[in-house]
Amino acid sequence: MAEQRAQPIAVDRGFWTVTLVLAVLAVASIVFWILFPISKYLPEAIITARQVDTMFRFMAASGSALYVFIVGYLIYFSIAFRAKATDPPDAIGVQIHDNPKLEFWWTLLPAIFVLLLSVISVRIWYEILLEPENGLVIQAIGHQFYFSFRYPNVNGEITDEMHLPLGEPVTLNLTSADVIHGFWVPAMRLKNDTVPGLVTTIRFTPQLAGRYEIICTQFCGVLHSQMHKQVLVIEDRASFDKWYQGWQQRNAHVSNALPAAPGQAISLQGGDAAAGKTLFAQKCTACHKLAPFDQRLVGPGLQGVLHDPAHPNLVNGKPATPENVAGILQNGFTGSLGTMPNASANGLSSQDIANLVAFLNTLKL
Amino acid sequence: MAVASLAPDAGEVDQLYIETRELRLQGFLFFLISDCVLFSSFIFAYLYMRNSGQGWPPPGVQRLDVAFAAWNSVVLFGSGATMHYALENFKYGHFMRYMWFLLATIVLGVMFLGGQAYEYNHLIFGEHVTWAGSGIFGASFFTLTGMHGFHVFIGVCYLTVLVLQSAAGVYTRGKYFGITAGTLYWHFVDVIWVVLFSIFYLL
Amino acid sequence: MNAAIIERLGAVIAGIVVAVVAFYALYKDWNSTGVENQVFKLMLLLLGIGAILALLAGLNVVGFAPPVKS
Amino acid sequence: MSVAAVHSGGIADHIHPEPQGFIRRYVFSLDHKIIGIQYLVTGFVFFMLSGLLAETIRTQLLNPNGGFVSPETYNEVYSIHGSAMVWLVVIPLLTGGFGNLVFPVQIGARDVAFPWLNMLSFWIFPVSGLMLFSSFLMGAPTAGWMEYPPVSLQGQAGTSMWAAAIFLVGVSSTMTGLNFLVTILKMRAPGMTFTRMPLFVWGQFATAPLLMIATTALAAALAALFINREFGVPFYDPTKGGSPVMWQHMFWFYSHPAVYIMILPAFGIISEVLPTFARKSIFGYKMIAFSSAAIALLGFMVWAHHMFTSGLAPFLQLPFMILTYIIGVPTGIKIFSWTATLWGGKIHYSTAMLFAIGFVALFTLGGITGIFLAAIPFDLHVHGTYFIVGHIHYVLVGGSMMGIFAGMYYWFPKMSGRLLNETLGKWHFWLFFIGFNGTFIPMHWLGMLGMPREVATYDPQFTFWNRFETFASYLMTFAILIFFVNIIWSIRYGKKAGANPWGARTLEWQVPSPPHYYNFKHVPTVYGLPYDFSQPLPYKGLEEELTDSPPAVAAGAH
Repeated sequence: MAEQRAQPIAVDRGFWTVTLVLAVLAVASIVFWILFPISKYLPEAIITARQVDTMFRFMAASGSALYVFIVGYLIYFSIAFRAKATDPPDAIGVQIHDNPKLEFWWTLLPAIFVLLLSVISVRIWYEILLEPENGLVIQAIGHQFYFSFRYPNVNGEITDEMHLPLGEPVTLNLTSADVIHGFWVPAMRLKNDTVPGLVTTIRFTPQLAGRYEIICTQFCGVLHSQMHKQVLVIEDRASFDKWYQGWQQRNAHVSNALPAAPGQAISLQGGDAAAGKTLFAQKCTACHKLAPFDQRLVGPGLQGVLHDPAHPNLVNGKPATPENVAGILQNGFTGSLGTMPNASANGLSSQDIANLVAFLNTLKL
Repeated sequence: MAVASLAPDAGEVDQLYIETRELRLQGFLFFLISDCVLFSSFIFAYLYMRNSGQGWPPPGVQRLDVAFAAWNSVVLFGSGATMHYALENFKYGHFMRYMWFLLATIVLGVMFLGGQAYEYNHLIFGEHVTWAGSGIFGASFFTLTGMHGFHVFIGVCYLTVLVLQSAAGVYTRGKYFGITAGTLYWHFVDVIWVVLFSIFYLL
Repeated sequence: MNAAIIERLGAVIAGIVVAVVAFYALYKDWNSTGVENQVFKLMLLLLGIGAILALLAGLNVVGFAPPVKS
Repeated sequence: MSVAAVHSGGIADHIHPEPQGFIRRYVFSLDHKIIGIQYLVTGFVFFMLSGLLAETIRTQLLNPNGGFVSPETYNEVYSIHGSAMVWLVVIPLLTGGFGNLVFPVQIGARDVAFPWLNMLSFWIFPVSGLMLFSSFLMGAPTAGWMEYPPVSLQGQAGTSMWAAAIFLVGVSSTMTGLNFLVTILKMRAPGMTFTRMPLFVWGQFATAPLLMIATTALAAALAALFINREFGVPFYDPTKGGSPVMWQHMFWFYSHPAVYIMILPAFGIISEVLPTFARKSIFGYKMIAFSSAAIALLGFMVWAHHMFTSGLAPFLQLPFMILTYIIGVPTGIKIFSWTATLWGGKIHYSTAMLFAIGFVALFTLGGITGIFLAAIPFDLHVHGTYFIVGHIHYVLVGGSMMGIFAGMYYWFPKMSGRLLNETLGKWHFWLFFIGFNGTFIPMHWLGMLGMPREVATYDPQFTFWNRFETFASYLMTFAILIFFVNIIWSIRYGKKAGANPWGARTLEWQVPSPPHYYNFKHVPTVYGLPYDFSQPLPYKGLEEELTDSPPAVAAGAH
């Protein structure tokens, strides 16, 4: 190609004019994000929600200022340096390979910004983490496809909405009975997954009364999109207490034992066969008949399961002993017939398992 | 006849072979790296599960007895040493010694596989530890050692092919990348076993 | 004399042999060049370490030995 | 053997005869250019199928209660849409497709290092694609492209098929990465040092190790998922001691680098297109090249930023947040350099250039929202919402797909000998650009206001914007139809291109379109960077390429 080095282009007045315009636009966008009334669209229901919004304002303001400059220059250069009809067809641009000074600054400034951003986000994150630990301790449990709640001194799980008193710190322990769910309250800007076999904790203090959505954000099965619940933050302490005591009375006779976790040691001592019989009618008869082995519903008939010479082994191949039956009740089993849910899915505590095994042991062929 | 083929090439530098060998060597090393990542992922999975939750070994599983595994490991490590000397002897033109070392490697490899089969037999039927039925212990132990055993099996097949090819005179003193690759692979399989032996039996 | 002791004895004796051979080979190869030889050296080193581990396991220094049955 | 010994030249002097017969030439071809075109054709077929799935998703979301398909089908549709777009469209198009097609010529090689392996990698890809789509027949996976257990353990039979298909396509990627890496390391033309490689080659060079290493980790995760589902081995099953969070670690250890697999080659394409049409040297060559390597390296250290809500210990999350911020720096350097490249140019607005500029604008937005998501306090709010959906589409459609379109308009003449129609191309660009922004911008505020992702039905308060998005997405689909019409029309009737229609300066444009089977009659010697338009071309030994003379070295029998 011919030697046709074009003259270097000076940073001219057009450039500075455009820079000025972009600077004005960038400032305008920063002001926009500072003034934008986020809480008008989504209430800030807890104290730290405001911090998250501040974080967002900061990032949105700096991000849009940066974006204004990049896209602004992109458009300006695209127009100013387009090949014109008057240019010869083989005209070339100014061959600038690099500019160490410029490159140094546009590496250093983002690096400094990253440092600043790190400091800000760590600070705000610690404010979220360091919410007070004392206060109301609630456990939220994800199920397919609803959330339920355990309150101190209330037996069993509350499957209605979650109520919280205004201004009192809350420690929310999240776990799941089946698959991973996401526990998200948009108005609180808080979320954590409910993971089976794991307890994760979030803490917050409600600062605004109202009714807010709890939404599942982690795909959990076919009805995931309908997995909603509500949380009601109540300003009036008396009406919260009323609701709380109402549940205490309503659930007074519900068993409060936690389901047996996998791996937890289970004592079969003191199994109550009579209680096991009641429990069997509640929990097992959907899939199992009290009839000989070959009378199936979903699973086999369980009459004489521990005393059947024709079937000395259980479905998992282990000998039919009380301990192994308890193992299946505790851990469940998946085989060709389908899935026998485990204790946490069936809501069986270790005492329940002992009772059931005692009951099954009484059944003779 | 096979010995005759070990005579050096007729003085000429075969540029094409040199460059092709370079490519293959590089490619083979990269293959080993990605295979190593495969093992590392499962090892990570094992260590992660081991450290999350219920303590180790999980309820209902005995710790593994090291006695037989130590012997079996030494068998495999010994095969690494014989393979090393197989390659060395080939490089210096001692064809028959090379063949004997190669055969010894294969025998040791097969012995290791037999030992693994014995170990599996003992675990599954003696102690009722199975792949699917013994929780995360069975899952990680049988998956990792099974994967390794499969690699050893492939290696034994490869070395057998090497024996046949060498007998047919495929490799010469100037061109023996197949043997180098076999040695690399076999060493790799050995070294993976060092790690697996340590994390399953010693840790 | 039960099987476990024979296995351990085998592991110790063979472990010594393999470790010595591996480190001797490493020593002989120390100055070799080329990518594959660097890899070989690394592998021989690990091999020697593995043999020593197996040897220590045979000596009951590391690893687990169940209480002798019967 | 004896032929090779006669002339003691190496691979560069070793020309294989072009195989005759349709099957050997175009089906089971060993030629990297044909394999590249095969990847492109297959990838675009899968792109059309995934696009149909995308429109099913958007049509379902016209109404808050859905109603277009059942929730079960909807879940299957978006899962396969995501999986197919990632593994069957973007990754194969950018690595197998453009990578194969262009970079061996750009480094002055006659072929990739292992042509047979290359052919094998390609043929695994359509097979695994068919497997993935066939999972619809047995009940497709429903848990999204991430398939988190335990819900994926409950999934239908097709979930195992999904795992097998992705495993296979992963094997194909791994082999491609290995092949490319060896090719770039060992087969560059004389004088083609690392700092003289075109930036597209740098993109592939940074991508190849990611393909090779990260994909293997995914293979392990998928194998474990398959084993867990089919044989009940409890890797991920929490009721038997397994850990569902472990899947997330293994999956994201692959899938975060995968994000860079999907964008680094596109960066490379943009870095080729911008200087060519601005008639100007790329600004800051070294910084762009090295920042690719830096991004690839950092990409391995940030996977847990996808797991801020999964219950990790806070002190473990902190480094992942800060490292993710740091990735913004090399990415920013690239964006600034591209913008500066336009300064003082003589910009010609071909469609490829429009897509390249559009890429910079859209990808920057995706990058900025990526920094938002790295901030843990904000991520705790928007994780798992439509904000993420918006972000990922800005990066992967506004980024990778725009890069792919730019590459198609740029290199189509090289593969076919004909130019794509520019009028249709400009319609394609503008409709796509408008439709794209209309589809994905509202997702950001929808997510912030409370719309979770992967939902078949949604809160009626979001109806307006969802309808808006759906109609915009129809516009985008229409634009893509124009693109396909353009390709089919131009293969037949397009303007003849000649060797170098764009006046570009990298090596692939100095040989005929399409190039010979053996790429170069003589392998050229390289003297410098290709990008300075004021200098003569930095190659020697190319004089005969555009003449009719036969290659100097007789075809060797082999």
